[in-house]
Amino acid sequence: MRKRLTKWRLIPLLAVLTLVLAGCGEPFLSTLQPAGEVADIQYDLMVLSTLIMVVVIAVVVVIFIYVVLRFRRRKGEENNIPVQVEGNHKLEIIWTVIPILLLIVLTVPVVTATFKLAEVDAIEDENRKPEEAIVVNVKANLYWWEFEYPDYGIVTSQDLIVPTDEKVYFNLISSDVKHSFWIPAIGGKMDTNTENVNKMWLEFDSDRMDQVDPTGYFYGKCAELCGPSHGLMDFKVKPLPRAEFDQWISDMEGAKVVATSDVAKQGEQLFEEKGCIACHAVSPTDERPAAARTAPNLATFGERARVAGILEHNEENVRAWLNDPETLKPGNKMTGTYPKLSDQELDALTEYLMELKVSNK
Amino acid sequence: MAHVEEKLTAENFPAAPEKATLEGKNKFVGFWLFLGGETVLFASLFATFLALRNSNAGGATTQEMFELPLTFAATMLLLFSSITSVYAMYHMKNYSFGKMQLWLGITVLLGLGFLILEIYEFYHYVHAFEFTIQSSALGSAFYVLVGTHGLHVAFGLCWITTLIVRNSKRGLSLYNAPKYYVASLYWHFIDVVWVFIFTVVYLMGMVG
Amino acid sequence: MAKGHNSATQNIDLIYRRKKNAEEMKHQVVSFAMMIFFTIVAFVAVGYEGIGEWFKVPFILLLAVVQVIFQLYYFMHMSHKGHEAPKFFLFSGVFVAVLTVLALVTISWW
Amino acid sequence: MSTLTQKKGAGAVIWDYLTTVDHKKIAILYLIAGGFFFLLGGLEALIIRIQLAIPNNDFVTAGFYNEVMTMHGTTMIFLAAMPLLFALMNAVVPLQIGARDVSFPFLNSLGFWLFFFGGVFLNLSWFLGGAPDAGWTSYASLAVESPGHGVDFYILGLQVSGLGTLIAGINFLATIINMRAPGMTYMRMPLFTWTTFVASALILFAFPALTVGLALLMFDRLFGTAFFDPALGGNTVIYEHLFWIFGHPEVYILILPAFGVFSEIIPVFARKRLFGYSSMVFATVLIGFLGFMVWAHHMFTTGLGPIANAIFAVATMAIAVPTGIKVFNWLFTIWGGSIKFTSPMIWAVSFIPSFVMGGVTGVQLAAAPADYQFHDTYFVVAHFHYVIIGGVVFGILAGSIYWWPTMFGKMLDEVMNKITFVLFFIGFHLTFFIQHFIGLNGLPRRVFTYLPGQGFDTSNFISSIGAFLMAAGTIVLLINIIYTSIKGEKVGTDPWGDGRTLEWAISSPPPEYNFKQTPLIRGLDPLWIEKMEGKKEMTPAEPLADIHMPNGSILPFIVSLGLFIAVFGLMYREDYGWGLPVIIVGFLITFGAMFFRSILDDHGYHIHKEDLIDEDKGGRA
Ligand code: HEA
Ligand code: HEA
Ligand code: HEC
Ligand code: CUA
Ligand SMILES: [Cu+2]
Repeated sequence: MRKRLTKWRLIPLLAVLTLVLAGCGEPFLSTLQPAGEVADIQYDLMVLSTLIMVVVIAVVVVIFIYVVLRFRRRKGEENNIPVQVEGNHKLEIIWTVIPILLLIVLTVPVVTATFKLAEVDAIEDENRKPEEAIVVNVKANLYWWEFEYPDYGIVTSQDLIVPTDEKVYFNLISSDVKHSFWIPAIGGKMDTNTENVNKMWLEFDSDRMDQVDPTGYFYGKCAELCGPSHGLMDFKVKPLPRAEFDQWISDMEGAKVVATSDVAKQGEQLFEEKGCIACHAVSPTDERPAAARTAPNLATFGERARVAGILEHNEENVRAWLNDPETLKPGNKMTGTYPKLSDQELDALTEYLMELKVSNK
Repeated sequence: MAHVEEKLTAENFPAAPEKATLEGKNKFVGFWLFLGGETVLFASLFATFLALRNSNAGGATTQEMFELPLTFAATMLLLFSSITSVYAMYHMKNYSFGKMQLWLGITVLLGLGFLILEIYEFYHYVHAFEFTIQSSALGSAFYVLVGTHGLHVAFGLCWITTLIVRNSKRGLSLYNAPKYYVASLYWHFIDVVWVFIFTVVYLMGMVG
Repeated sequence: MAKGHNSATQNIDLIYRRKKNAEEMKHQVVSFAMMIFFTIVAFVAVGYEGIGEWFKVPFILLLAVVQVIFQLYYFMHMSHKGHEAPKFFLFSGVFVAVLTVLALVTISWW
Repeated sequence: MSTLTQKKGAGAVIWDYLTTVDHKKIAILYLIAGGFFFLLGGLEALIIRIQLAIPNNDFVTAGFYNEVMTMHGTTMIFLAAMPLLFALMNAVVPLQIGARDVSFPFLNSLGFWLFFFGGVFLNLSWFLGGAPDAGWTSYASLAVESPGHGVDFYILGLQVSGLGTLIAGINFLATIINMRAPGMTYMRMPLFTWTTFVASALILFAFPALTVGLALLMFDRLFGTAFFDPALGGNTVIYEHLFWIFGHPEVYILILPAFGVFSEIIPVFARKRLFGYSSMVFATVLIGFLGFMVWAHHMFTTGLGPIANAIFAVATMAIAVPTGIKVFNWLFTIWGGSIKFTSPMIWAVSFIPSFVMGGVTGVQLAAAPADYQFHDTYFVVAHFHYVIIGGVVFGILAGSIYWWPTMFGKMLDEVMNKITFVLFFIGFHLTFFIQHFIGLNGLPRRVFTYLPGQGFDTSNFISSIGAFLMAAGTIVLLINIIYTSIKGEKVGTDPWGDGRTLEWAISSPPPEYNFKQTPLIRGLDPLWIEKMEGKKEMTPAEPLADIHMPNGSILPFIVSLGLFIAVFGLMYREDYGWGLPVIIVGFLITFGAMFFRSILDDHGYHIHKEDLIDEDKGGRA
C-alpha cells in the first residue's frame, strides 16, 4: 500500500518538473511564444484545446483516484460479491453529451481558423500591390531553401527577408523530394510538394521583433523527413520594417559583384575555374529558370546568418564547409562536385565569399 | 457431420450444397469476406487511375487509343462467361455433375478468349502508340489497374481448370461443392470489376 | 438418416426443388439479358455523337451500378438468406471503396 | 495423442511447431516472434534515445539514424504490436466463443508464416546493404529517391507480412461468425472477442489500401513506372492518401484489441460485470466505422484545402465520443467493485489515465490549424507513444500476464511483474511527457540530431533516461519469463479464481481439442453465471462424441518460404542475372505448394470418444 502511494505521488511531481523545463523554449523558435498573427491564432487554439483537455483529464483522474482507492478489496472481503450492475442510461447519456458539447466548443474556432488561414486569393489577384502584400516563391531543395521575390525579380537563399506588419504570401514547391516549410514562432507549417504549388500566408508582428535571436533572426525548419540531413535543413528569417525592407530590395536589385582585395579577386577566379559558378549564382537577379538553380544563390553570402543554414557565420566555418561539406551535412548535393581545394585556394574562396554582400552598410 | 459417408443421390443432395458442411460454411463466409477486401483493393487502383487519367505526359490520350469494338467484344466474352458459370451452379444444385463440368468448361474458354483479347490490346497500344507502363503516369495507372484485373482472370482460369480436372473422375460431393461454389463467386466478382473497368476506364476514357 | 425419409416424400421434395431452381434460373437469364442490354446502351451512348458529354458519364456510371447490383443479387445470390454476413461485409467494403475513390478524385489534385 | 507430445525430442518439437495448425500453438509462435521483434524495436528505440540524449551527438551517423528510426517504427507496429495482439487473439478468442478450433486452421498457420518471413526479410536489410530509411510511412517522393535496396526491403517485406495479416484477419472474422458455441449470440460475446472482430474487419478493409500503395511504390522503384514522378504526370499525394487510408485504421487495429483486453481484466479483478456492455460494443463498432473517415488528419499540412481539412478535423474529433464512453464504462465497472490488485489489474487501471492523456492530445492534433504547428514535431511523437504504449503495450503486457496460464499453464511471478510495472510505468511517462514540450518548442521529429542552444538539450536528456527505465523493466520481465519457465508451478483450471469467461472453464493450458463437449452458453460471462449457480463447470450442449481435428501441414511454411525467395529475386532482378530465375523458382514453390494443397484431399482425423474418456481416467487435466 505505502509503495503504491509513493508511486502515484511521483506523477504530479514529474508533471511540475517538466512544466518548469518547458519554460526553457527559445522565443525565436517556440510555438508557445508566437510573434505573428498566424501563430497567434494557432496559439489561441492550442490554449483553448489544452484547457478543454485539462478539464477532461481532471474529471477522469478524479473519478479514477476515487474508485481505485475506495473500492480496493480489503481484508475480510475475500468472499464479497459486489452487485452486478448492468449499466445506467442516465450516466451513459451524460458522458456522451458532455464530450459532444466540449467538442463543439472546440470545432467552431477550429473551422473558422482553418478557413481564415487559407485566405490566399490575393496571390492570384491582378490588382495586388507588392507594396502592401508581397509574394515569395519558396523552393525547397535537399537541404537548402531558395526564396524568390517574383514581384522584384530577385532571388536569395537560406535567409528569408520579409517586411513586418503585413501579410506575406508564399508559394511553396519542392525541386526534389517533399519538404515542409515551418517558422515555429511565426506560424504553422505547410508542405512543399513535388507536383503542385501550395499557398499560405504569414504575418510578422513588429511589436514582438525583440524575440529574435541575438543576431536578429527567427528560426525556420524543414519539418518533413527528406533524407539524412533533414535535421540540418534550417533557414533563418529576418523581418524588417517596411522602409528597411524596401531598401534591401533596392540594394538587391542594384547589386553588383565586385571583389576588392587581391585575395578575393583570386577567389573570384577560382569560383569560375573550379566550376562553382555552374551551380551557384552570385547575382540576386538570377534569370535562369527555377529548375536550373541547383545551388544556393550566394549574392548575399557575406551577410548570411549561418553557413549552409547551420554553422556560425565565420571564415573558419566557410573554410570547413568548402573543405569537406559531407561531414557537416551528410548527403548534401555539393559534396564531390568540385575538385579538392588546397589551403590557399580555400583562403581565397573564403575571402571572396565573405565579401559577397548587397547592403551598403 | 458424422464421418460415416453416405452415398449421395439427386434426392438426398442438399439444397445448398455449398453450405451443407461446417467446412463449406466457413469457406463460403471466408470467401465473401475476401471479396469485401478485394473491393477495397480494386477501389484503390480505380482511385489511382481516376486521379491520373489525364496525366498522359504528352503521349497519346485515351480518346485517341481506345476503340469501342475491341472493348465491346471483350466485355461480351466476360459477361457471357458469367451466365455460363451461373448455369454451372444451376446444374450443381440439381446434382448433374457432367453438365456442370461442361458449363464450367465453356466459362473457361470464354475467359481465355477475353484474356487473349486483352493481351492483343496491350500489344497494340505499346506498338501503335508507344503507350507503355513507363511512358506516363497514365500508362502506369492503366496497365496496373487493367493488368491486375487480367491477372485475376488468369488466376481464375487456372483455378477453375484445376477443379474441373481434379474432380472429373470423382463426381460431385459435399467436399468439393463449396470449392466449385466459391470459384464461381470469384468469377462473378471478376465480372463485377470488369463492369467498372469498361465503364470507368474505357467508356469514360472515350468520352473525355 | 436417409432411412428416416421415405422415398416418395423425397421425390416430391426433389421435384419441388428442381422447379424452384429452374425458376430461379429463368430469373437469372432475364437479368442477364438486361445486363447485356445495359451494356449495349452504355456503348451506344458513348459512341453516339448527339448526346451531351455532361450526360454521358453519370449515365454510364448509373448503368454500371445497376449491372453490378444484378450480378450481386442474382448471380451471386446476395438476396438469399444466409447472406447477412456477406452483405454486411461487402457493403462495408463498398463504403470504404467509395470514400477512397471520392477522396482521390477530389483532393489529390487541386 | 497428447501423451505423445510430452516425450518428444527437440527436433520433433520444432517439426511440430513448423507444421502446427493448432491455434494455441500458433499463438505461442506469434508470442515468441512478436516478442523478439519487440526487443529488436526496443533496442532501436534505445539507439534513438542515446543519439538524441545530447545535442550534436555522433553516436550514429545521419543515414544510419534514419534507418534505425524507420525500422523502429516499422518493426514496432507491424512486427511487434500486431503479432503480439494476434498471439492473444489466437490463444483466447476460440476459447471465449466455445469453439474447438478456428475456421481455417491451415490459413491460420499460413498467416503466421507469411508474417514471420516478411519480418525476417525486412530485417535482413541490416546485413544486405542497409535498412529502409524513409520513415515508417515511406512517403513516395523520398522513398522513390532513396538509394540502395533499403526501401525495397520495406516494400516487399511489408507486402509479404501484410498478406499474412490479411489472412489472419479473415480467419478471425470467419471464426467469430461461424464457430460460436450454441447460445453464444453476438451480444453475449466477451468484449475481447468483439474487439478482435472489429479489428479484423478493419484489417480486411485497410490492408488492401496498403497493398496497393506499396505495390505502386514497388512498380515505381523496380519497374520504372511513373505513379509518383511529377515529370511524367505522377502524383505523390496519392501515396499519402493510400498509406493513411490504411494507416489510420491501423492504429485502431492496434488499440481496439487492447481495449478488449482491459474490458476482460477489469471485470474479473473488480469482480463486477462490465458496466454498459452494449454501449461498449456499440462504441467499439462506432470507433471502427469512424476510423475510416478521418485518415486525412495526417495530411493537414499537405495542402488539401480548407474544406477537406475542416471536414476531417471534425470527423476526427468525433472519435473522442465513443472512446470516452469506453473510458467511463471502465471507471464505472470499478465503481462499487471489489478490486484485487494483481499485476494485470495494475496495468489495466494505470492504462486509463495514461491513455486518456494520449487520446486528448490526439483531439488537439485534430484541430487542423493547431496541427499546422504540431505536425511532424515531437508533440506528435509524444501523442502516439502515449496512446500506443499507454494503450497497446500496456494492453499486451496486461493480457500476456493474464493469459499466461492459458498459454503455458503457469503463472508469471507477481513480485517481478510489479517491479516491471514500476520501472516501465515511470520510464514511460518520463520519456514521453516531456516530448510534448520538446515539440512545442520547435523540434521537428525524425531529426538525427539537433544543434545546441535551441532549448532542447535538458529535456531530451531527461527523455532518454526514461527510455532506459523502460528497458530495465523489460529486462526484469525477460528474467521473469525465464525463471517461470524453469521454476514456475503448473496451475489448474481458473487460476485467477474470478474468471468469468469460457477460457477459464477448461484446464490451463487447454487440451488440443479445447472443449471435450461444446458448452451451452446461457448469457454474458457464461462461467460466472454457472459459478453463481454453484456449479463448477459449463453445461455441455452435446453428448460426448468423436472430435474432428485438422491435420498438421508443412505447406504453409513452404508457401511462405517460396514468397520469401521470390521477393529476393524481385529485388535483385536488375542487379544480378540470377534475379529472374530466383523469382520464378520462388513463385513455383509457392504456387506449387498451393496447387498441392488444393488437389490433395485433407479430411483431418478424429479423436475417438473412447480416448477422451480414457484421458479423464488417466487424470490428466
Ligand atoms: C494506438 C494508436 C493510436 C490511437 C488510439 C490514436 C488515437 C487518436 N489519434 Fe493518433 N496517431 C497515432 C496513433 C494513435 N492515435 C500514430 C502512430 C500517429 C502518428 C503517425 C505518424 O505520423 O507516424 C498518430 C497521429 C495522429 C494525428 C496526426 C498528427 C500529425 O501528424 O500532425 C492526429 C490528428 O488528428 C491524431 C489524432 C488522434 C485522435 C483524435 C485519436 C482518438 O482516437 C483519441 C480518442 C481518445 C480520447 C479523446 C480520450 C478519452 C476520451 C474521453 C475521456 C472523453 C472526453 C474527451 C474529450 C471531450 C476530448 N493522431
Ligand atoms: C508499437 C509501437 C511503438 C512502440 C512500443 C515504441 C516504443 C518506443 N519508442 Fe517509438 N515509434 C513508433 C512506434 C513505437 N515506439 C513509431 C511508429 C515511430 C515513428 C517512426 C517514424 O517516424 O517513421 C516511433 C518513433 C520514435 C521516436 C522518434 C524518432 C524520430 O522521430 O526521430 C522516438 C524517440 O524518442 C521513439 C522512442 C521510443 C521509445 C523510447 C520506446 C520504448 O517504449 C521502448 C521500450 C522497450 C525497450 C527499451 C526494449 C528493451 C530492449 C532490451 C532490454 C534489449 C534486449 C535485447 C535483446 C535481447 C535483443 N520512438
Ligand atoms: C553541384 C553543384 C555545386 C557545385 C559545383 C558547388 N556547390 Fe556549393 N552548394 C551546392 C549546394 C546544393 C549547396 C547547399 C548545400 C546544403 O545546404 O545542403 C551548396 C552550398 C554552398 C555554400 C553554403 C551556402 C549557404 O547559403 O550557406 C557555399 C559557401 C558554397 N556552396 C560554395 C561553393 C564553392 C566555393 C564551390 C566551388 C568550389 C561550390 N560551392 C561548388 C551545390 C554546389
Ligand atoms: Cu527537407 Cu526535411
Ligand atoms: Cu490517425
